[in-house]
Amino acid sequence: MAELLQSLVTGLTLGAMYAMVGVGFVLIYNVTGIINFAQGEYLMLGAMTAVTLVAAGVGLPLAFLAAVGVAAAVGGVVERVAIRPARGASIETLILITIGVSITLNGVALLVWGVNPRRYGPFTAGPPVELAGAALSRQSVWVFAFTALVAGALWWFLERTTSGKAMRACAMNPEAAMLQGISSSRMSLYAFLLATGIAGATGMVLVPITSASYNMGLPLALRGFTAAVIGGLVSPLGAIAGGLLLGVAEASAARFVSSGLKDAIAFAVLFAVLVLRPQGLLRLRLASRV
Amino acid sequence: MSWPWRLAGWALFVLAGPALLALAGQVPFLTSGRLVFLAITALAAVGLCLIMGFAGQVSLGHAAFYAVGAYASGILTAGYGVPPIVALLAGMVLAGAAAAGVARAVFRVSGHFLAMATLAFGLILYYSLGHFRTVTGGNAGRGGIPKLAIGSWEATTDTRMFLLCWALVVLGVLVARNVVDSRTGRALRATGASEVAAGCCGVNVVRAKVGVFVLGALYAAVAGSLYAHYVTYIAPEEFGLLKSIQFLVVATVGGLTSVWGGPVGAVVLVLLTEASREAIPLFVEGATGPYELTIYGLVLVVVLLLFNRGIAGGIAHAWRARGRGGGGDPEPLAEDATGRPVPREVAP
Amino acid sequence: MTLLRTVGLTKRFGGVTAVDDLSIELGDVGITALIGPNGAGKTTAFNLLCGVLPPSSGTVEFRGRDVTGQPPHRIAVLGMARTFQNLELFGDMSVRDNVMVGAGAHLRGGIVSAALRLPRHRSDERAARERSDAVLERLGLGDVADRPASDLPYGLQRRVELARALATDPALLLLDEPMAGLSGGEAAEVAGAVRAIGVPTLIVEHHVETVMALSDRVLVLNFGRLLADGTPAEVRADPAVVEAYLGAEDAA
Amino acid sequence: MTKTARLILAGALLLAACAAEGTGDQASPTSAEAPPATIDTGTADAADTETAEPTTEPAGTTEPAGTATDTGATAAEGDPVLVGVNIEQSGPASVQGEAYARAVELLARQINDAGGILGRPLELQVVDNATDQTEAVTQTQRLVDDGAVAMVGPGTSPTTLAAMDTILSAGIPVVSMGSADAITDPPADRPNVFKTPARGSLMASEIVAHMGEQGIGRVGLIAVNNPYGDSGVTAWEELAAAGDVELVGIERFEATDTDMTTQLNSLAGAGAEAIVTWAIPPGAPTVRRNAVENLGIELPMYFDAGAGAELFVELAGAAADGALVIHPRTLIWDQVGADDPQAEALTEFGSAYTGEFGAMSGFAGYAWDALGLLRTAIEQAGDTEPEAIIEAMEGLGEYVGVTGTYEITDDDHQGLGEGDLVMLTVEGGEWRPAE
Repeated sequence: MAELLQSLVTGLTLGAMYAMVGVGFVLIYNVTGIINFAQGEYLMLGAMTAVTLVAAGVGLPLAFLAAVGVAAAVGGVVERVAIRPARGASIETLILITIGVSITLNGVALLVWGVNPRRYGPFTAGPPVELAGAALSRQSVWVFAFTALVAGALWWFLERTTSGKAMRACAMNPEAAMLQGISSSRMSLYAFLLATGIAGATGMVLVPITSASYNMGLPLALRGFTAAVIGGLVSPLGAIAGGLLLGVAEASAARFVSSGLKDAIAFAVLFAVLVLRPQGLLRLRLASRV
Repeated sequence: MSWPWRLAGWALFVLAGPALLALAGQVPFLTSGRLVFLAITALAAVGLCLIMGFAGQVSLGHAAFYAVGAYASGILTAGYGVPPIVALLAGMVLAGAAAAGVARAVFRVSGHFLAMATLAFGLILYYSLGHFRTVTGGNAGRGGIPKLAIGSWEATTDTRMFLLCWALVVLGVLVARNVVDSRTGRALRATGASEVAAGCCGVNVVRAKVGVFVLGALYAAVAGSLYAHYVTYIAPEEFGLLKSIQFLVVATVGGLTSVWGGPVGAVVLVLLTEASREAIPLFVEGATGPYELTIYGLVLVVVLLLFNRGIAGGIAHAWRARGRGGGGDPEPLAEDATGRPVPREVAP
Repeated sequence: MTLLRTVGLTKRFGGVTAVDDLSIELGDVGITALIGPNGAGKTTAFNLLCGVLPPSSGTVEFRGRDVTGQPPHRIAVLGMARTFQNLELFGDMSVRDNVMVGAGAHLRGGIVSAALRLPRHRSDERAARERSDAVLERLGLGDVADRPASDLPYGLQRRVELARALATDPALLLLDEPMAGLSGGEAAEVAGAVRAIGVPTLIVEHHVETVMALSDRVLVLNFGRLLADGTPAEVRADPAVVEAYLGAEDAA
Repeated sequence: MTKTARLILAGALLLAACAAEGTGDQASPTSAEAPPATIDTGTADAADTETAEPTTEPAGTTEPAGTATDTGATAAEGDPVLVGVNIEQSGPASVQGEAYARAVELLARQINDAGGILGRPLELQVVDNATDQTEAVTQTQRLVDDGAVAMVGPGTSPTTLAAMDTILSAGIPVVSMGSADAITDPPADRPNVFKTPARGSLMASEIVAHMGEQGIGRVGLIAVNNPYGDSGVTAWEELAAAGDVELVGIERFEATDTDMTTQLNSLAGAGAEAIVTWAIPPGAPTVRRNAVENLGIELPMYFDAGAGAELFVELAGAAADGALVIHPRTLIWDQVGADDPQAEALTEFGSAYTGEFGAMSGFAGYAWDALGLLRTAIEQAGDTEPEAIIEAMEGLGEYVGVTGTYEITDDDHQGLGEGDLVMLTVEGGEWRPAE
């Protein structure tokens, strides 16, 4: 029982990470129609920025803001310089451009920060929290809190603010949105800023768990994307649910099938979802389309 | 285009191989081994161009079929003493069967989803290669693979291997041209323009797409087999996501809608990245790996922004525009649904 | 002999029944017109016949075979060809290539014979090309065979669609408003061509007078249901038709 | 001369291709018949004669003659001795690659300051294989084409094994930093290949010996899911098959994974008395952290040498304390007694490396020894001919390196044995010999 619970706790922690990355995919995909392969690199930028600042003695809150700022700034510039000019290009060209951006950011990070992974400790020190025999690290609690915060903030932004509603309108029907005077170009920029900013913040929060290194982005991006697809690729809340499900599936596969095959199983889930239910496994009522 | 032009184009293409070989060793980075890999990559990329440019299916899992070819060759020759050429054919059969299965499952979805389904397939195979050690040698890989031999002729030297690979590239482009210029090719272009109308004209859309997907996978399988026999050692890391992306980059930069996209993309990318690799240290002292990575990424983005038809596609387009402007081109090039040209021959 | 038979053919979209319990039978001669007011379900009926849409219920039998729910390409190979109300040409391909797609319908040679240029492929290509050129000549399109289809004027594009359908060597031709958007002279040309072809034809048309002159038999559809079935004269005299359709038109 | 030969050859090839009829796709096989052998000889000739040509100025060259003439009492003169360094400066193994690059460049500078090799300046050509098997092959070939008389690297097993065919046909002495035994075994099939890291089997049996002293018999293994981890799994499976140890479970994780609690739970649940981790950072420190901080597992935890160095301590933080790592003495270079036979070598390496780069790296020593071995062999051979260097390598006797004392023979191209590795532990963030 305790072991099962431990797998669940582990899975949920992983899942919360995947969920946060998945949210970024959904935001950008809905507004621009692009699968942003570079999504993981913004997470890396946030993590590396934070780790550098913390090592230089900057406090965690300031490091958090800087992580968000750097990631979003780079995201905005990339959108204007590389994504916007290619608007209307074919799917494969757009995919490749984001891959090219990903490779470039990787190389720049390698130049700036070198190869060694770095890390800072948990936000709050102390022994793991005990949950009916299962251990939950303190940083995992922070990650859950952060996930909940982002989910809530996104809901509020998309449902309650003018900009958020405009973004949703743009996602649902770009032509109609344009007639309403909503600029799709501006919305695309906003979506990139929002998604990359969230990625930067996520990276900062994850450092105590994952460490920060120049090549941390791609594996997380792949799983974040899987989470988004399981959630139907249309709603941020769906992506969060998808991420949690994927994390639990991965941890269970490692525990009960084979830890050497867990990733094959995770991607088999993705394959099955894509082929059998491309609209996503989860079609939650609460998961309103962005 | 009239036949002398066409013939000249092919002659130029065929001669490009020996010409590159003559340059090997003259240009600092152009080793004979790099040329072999260039040809192998080009061959796989021709297959990817067929899948993406003509069947309209984005594939991020091309390396999976490359892996099937390589492992079939590696396991059969090193493990069971099967002659390389038989193993190569076995690899093609296996890859074809796998591709048919994947295609049937995957063609229910389209666009990004299809790309991700092929990506997932590639990753599943990649992790499986590492896991099932008794069959594949696991992550540590499998060595002792013999050099490619056809009868008593053995590809023992790089020169022989490259010429063989280049011959296969030429043959591959020829076959691709034949398919594009056939009922299947017309059917696929028609499907791109109007799937409903194509169906009502008797085009079995699914079969045509599956057929081309399988054909494209065969190219990758042959390329994988060549790789295994050339390097004589295979390990999963060679066949992961990065390889699929590399094929995609080569095919896209070369031009997806042109059968020439594979070789053009491979040559251009190798020359460009290697030349820039040579050039960077002239400006930044001690510059190595990280700079190359950055430059590669930037080159990729810039090329894609500048030539969104790919290089071969762009040349063909320019040639066609010239022909139209002069009114001297009696047989206009066909275009596929998205308005990208489908050249039957490349401008010399 | 019966060429086409439908029994209780029905198609619902959500709460709307576009085609309602349609049972018709066509012999293998002559020209049959399918008429009805806008939204009567004519195009939907066409789509059900040639497999573009699966029916909600009911069956379609073509040349003695049950083809209900079969994909369009299989029905096309059996010998049903169609044109579209809004042109569905392969615009960037040449006129000849458009027609050759149709001409390829009955060829069996696949990707392998094409890839290797086997003799099979050569003879196939030759056959398809000869048939295409014959059809193009017959419809007066020989001069424009090498031009991209989208470059042609509208009237010629209509004719290319007809040529493409004919190239499949159909046993039954479904024409969805073939005269829409044509001038009087062009419409008359098309009508003449259809007459001359001699293939059994089911035609949806808006120009009621043209249809009456052209057809051997007229089916009238209203709100998805078959309202009348008979010779042009009989239909014209049918009070229900006059009220539902002709009358409305007259009033307008 | 070679250039003209090649131009003529190119012309011949073109003619051969032109002579073939039709569209020409049959041309290439025809032309493949005659010329190939000549091209290869041409390249080999170039390798020997073109070393001095300024046009082959390679990427990442450490300054060759300059420093030597400035400072050296015995100024190095004549053609430089070109040694290729084929390492992983980017890609998954870049952590190792960086340490390798630092070590060889540092040693090369020292060698040149001391008068070079054979009185000639040592020139390093450092190339990046990006941890990519294809690149490993082409970069090896490139170094050979540019005239390298020997090669250091590649730095991992897959890159080395992929380049093996090229290495064997090139025939120049190569010292790899890869871990797999297949790199040097059997030496009869690998006449010119050597490697500096200890065999996986040696590390595993040293760990088992340590366990025996503690009365531990049941072991759980957790290994990274890559070639490095596979080499550990193989070594432990062999030990278990021989009855030296009981394996209660083997768990794997991906190199990029960030949470191994599930695997650790499985092993602890299976009744392991100790947990052995076979991985490099960041995986290895994450395992330690998960066990200590997340799960509170108090079993002894052993790590192989790959866990290495400051990254382990940095990434595992306080949890690093108490971890047991089987390792060469490089990590405790400043703690060995003066009577230790390695003392001098370790001090020289340790002070130079930490003086230049701050912290010690567990990987750096392998590259340092690789270049050191080659330098000594070349000096002994008195020649840069491949056969002479290889013969000298096999006849070095006891070579005291920083990784251990190598005894390379024609039967053993690795050369480390019992006593070269020590069990280390972390105390307050510092490396100490374990009890």
